[in-house]
Amino acid sequence: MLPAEADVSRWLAAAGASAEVTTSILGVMARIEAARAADVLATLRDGEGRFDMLVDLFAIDTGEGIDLRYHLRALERDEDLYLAAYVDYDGEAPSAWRCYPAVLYAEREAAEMFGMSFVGHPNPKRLLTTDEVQAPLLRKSTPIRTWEETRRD
Amino acid sequence: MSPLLVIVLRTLAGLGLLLLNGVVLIYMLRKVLAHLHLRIGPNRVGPWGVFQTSMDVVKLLTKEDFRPATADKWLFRLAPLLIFVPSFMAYLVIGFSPTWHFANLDTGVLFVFAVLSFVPIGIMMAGWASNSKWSLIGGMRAAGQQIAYEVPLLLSVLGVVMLAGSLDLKVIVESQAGLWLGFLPKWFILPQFLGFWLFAIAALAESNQTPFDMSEAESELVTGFANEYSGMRFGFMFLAEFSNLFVSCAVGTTLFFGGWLLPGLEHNAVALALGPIVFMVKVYLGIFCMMWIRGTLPRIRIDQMLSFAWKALIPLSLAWVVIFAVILKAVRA
Amino acid sequence: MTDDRLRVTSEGPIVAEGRREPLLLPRGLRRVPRGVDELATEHLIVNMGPQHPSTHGVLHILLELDGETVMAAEASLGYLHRGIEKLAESRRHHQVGTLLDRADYVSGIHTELAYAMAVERLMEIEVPEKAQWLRTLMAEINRIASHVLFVGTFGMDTGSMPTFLYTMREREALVDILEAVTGSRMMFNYVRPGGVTGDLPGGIIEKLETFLSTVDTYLDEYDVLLTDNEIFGPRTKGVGVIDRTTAIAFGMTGAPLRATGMDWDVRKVRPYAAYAQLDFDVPLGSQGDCFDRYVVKTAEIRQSLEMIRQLIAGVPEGEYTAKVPRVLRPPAGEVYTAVESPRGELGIHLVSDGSDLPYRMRLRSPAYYNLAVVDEALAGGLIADAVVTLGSLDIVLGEIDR
Amino acid sequence: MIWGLGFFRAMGVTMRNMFRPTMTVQYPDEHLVIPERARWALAHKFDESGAPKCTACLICERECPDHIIHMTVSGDAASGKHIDEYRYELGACMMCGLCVAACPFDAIEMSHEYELATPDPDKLIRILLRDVDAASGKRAKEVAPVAAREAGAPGEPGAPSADGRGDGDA
Repeated sequence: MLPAEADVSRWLAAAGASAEVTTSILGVMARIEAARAADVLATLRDGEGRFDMLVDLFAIDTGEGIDLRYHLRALERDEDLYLAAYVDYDGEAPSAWRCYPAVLYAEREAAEMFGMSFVGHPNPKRLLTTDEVQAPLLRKSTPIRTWEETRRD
Repeated sequence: MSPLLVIVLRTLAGLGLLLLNGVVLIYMLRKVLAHLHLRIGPNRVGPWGVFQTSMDVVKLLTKEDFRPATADKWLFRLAPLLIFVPSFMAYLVIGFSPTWHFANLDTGVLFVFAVLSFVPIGIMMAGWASNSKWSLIGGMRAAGQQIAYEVPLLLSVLGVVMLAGSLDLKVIVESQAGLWLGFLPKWFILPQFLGFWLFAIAALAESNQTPFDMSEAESELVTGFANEYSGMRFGFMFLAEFSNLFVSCAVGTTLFFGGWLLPGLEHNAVALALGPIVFMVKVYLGIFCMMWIRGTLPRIRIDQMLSFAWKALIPLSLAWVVIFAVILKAVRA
Repeated sequence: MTDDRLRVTSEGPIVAEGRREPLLLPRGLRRVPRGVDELATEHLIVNMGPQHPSTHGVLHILLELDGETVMAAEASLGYLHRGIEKLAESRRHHQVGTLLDRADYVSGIHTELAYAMAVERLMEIEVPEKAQWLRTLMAEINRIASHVLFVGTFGMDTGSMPTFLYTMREREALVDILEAVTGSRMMFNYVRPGGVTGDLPGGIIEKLETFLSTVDTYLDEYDVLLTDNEIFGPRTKGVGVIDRTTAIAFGMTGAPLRATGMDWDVRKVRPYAAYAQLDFDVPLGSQGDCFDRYVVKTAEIRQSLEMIRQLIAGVPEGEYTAKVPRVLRPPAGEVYTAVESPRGELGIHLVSDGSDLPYRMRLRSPAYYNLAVVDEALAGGLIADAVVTLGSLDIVLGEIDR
Repeated sequence: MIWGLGFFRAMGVTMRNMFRPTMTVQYPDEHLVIPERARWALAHKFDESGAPKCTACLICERECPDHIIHMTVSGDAASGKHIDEYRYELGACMMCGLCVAACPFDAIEMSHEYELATPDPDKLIRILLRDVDAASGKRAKEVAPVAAREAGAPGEPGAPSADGRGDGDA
């Protein structure tokens, strides 16, 4: 079910990306720099790894910056691989729609919800919110009426 | 009484019959569809919901008759009339019994179909005038559909006209009296079996019924050409649709099922009295079948329907007319 | 997939050869250059939705029409966006279930189950066998209720009214059973980390048996009404074809992927709850058109009925929930658990920082990725095809907009 | 099968359904039977003497995800609490039942009252208890002492999982 770490680092080396591969309860995750994300994904898909399906792309706000998660899957071998890429706030990452069209919506949503942008995305409009919404919603800095605030309002 | 008064009274009676028919048919449709679909249908307004449709008519009368600002003023008002009046004129030719008819033209069949061909013009006008994209698409579809199905409709009737030898509805019905081989009624459906099926399919398409209800396909165009209409203008169009239904079934019974004739009794006082009732029962059975089809079948796509008409129905009806003429000649000789 | 079939928008035509310039908002009507011989025809830009009878929810699709044929389509979403992922970050782990019912409101049990499994994997909670049995039974009942709703609305999209009303009869029976067990017809709040909130009350097995005895005849009737119908066939066969490479490229899962012949069902590939002990097969299609998606879903209903019969046969004993601390505080870490919801693979990617509130919860929603292909699938067909293709993808907007 | 037969078989199905009983429940005249576990509006439980079983411990107020229960309580645990007002925003309640699961004294329940539609919005805010003495603190359900929370975490949300059984061994 899990790809061997050695294979993963070999495939990533083939893509010329320096990556530290870790295995956790989630599975095998490789941390790469965001700038190289598009080419790494291309080689992982077309290369020997044959991760032909991108299950999900989303972002996590880690307090200092935005952590992208690419969840790839090789359908024949039923193996999952996670790529993590760090982008700072209002930063940008290369769009990967050429090799995984599935990211078309996911990138627009991640850009809109976390205040970043994807270079080369063909249709970089907002996906879920309208223009009146200025603050990037899913950032930890954007407040929500937390449980504590409502305890005694 | 002066002939002018007679004419006026007959037209008013025709209008009254049309409105009554419309009310009864709408109620019947809602009840039939309901019970076909395990539902109950209107049952609150009056006993078994009988006054539901008349209350609907009152509602339509009192509702605001709204016209969108960007709509084409005159065409918007003219369209419902151009849809309603032809189906009302077609009423006047139908013969309910040997003596009961509003006007008996010796070219009855031709008159009905000529008048009914105004309806697609009205629908296209409604679609265009309401200046909304969906209505325009609905109007265009209706035009394409009704023109495509006008031809097989007329061709399928030719067979009957050949058998009866005249276009007059009264003569057609009378020539269906009597029995073949002792028990078979001389209705034209027996010799004209294929002609009847062609007529049925074409009539379904003419009156915009499922599976041909392309112009007001609920799941695509909401109500198609009648999108922007409200109040009594919409009421006229709705009523016209149902009177078209009645007219096509009435013409179908006169041509194929021997109008007001019962196989058993001919030409005596009872037949004259029972005539209209027998006729109405036959027509309402035909209408029930159309509603039954409406509650069952899915909808054909517009291009499939047009290719079905031009590639299948018209060649078939042409061939049938020719073959039947040859057979008739041989039999008659 | 890097052939130029999929060069999208601003750098060139969207997809198929027939496509000209892409559809970008806002845009005026484009005129075809008035060549000497060419008629000056304009493309009609039409809004299908968000208030439209066949968009299955608040979905707004911009269609660029040339006459009746759809040249370009673009979905604009967000009408049902409630910020479920943001809300989840201020809720305790056992309260997140109430949010997730409202994401995919037609199959709430699957979403709750995915989240509960995520927390259980993080905290290594061992769920008792009776709880797994209950979860599987409720998930399959919920799946049939959702598939039956699909059959009804898909029939309605092609114009056949009766199927919709007959399927309501099935759905009503199933939803009553769900209400009796969980307490609510659609917003179940039934599956919690550690197990479920209640055992089967009395009489449920009998109710299920009466339902199972009559449902097969009704399913055969739907086949007569739709599958073998001479009008339904041409309306759906060869319409909205999505081949395997496109489906995989767009991350589609569930019936649209299995309709292309790809054997991928999370219940088989990564069994969870009690699916390992059940034997059922995964129906597959071949062309990946609307008809195959419909046939795959109706076959799945029959498989689910088979599973329920096997489940009812052997009712295990035991507790319906594990001993779970009142305040769940999973250790820091990340986990992804996937469930086969009626629309496809529904996954919860849970990031926990050790506190009792989830740090980040990502709902991988199948309909979100099944819908992304709409720009490709609708191009080239007629409006009637667009409606049927959209219906065949069986999307639920609550899950797409979150 | 020959081409045209599908139509007639389909019409046969709809005709068969014409003779089957209708499934409509005519609502104002007939009522659906509500299953025992159905959750609708919130309601208090009263003991034999008519006093509410609620001990004003505010756990349900903290447990509700949408914060729609607001209680104003006077007096303190020693001299017996007095509930001035138990305000319940019915309009905002999603009937999830988390408060009932969390209540350690089994004082509230999700009633079967489902005809809640009212034209005027004021009826959507219900005062379930007004000016009543809270019950004394004896526990209807044996619940382990709430695990002490580290500093900085808000209050102590007593949220037993299913039906209050939980022994706090986080």
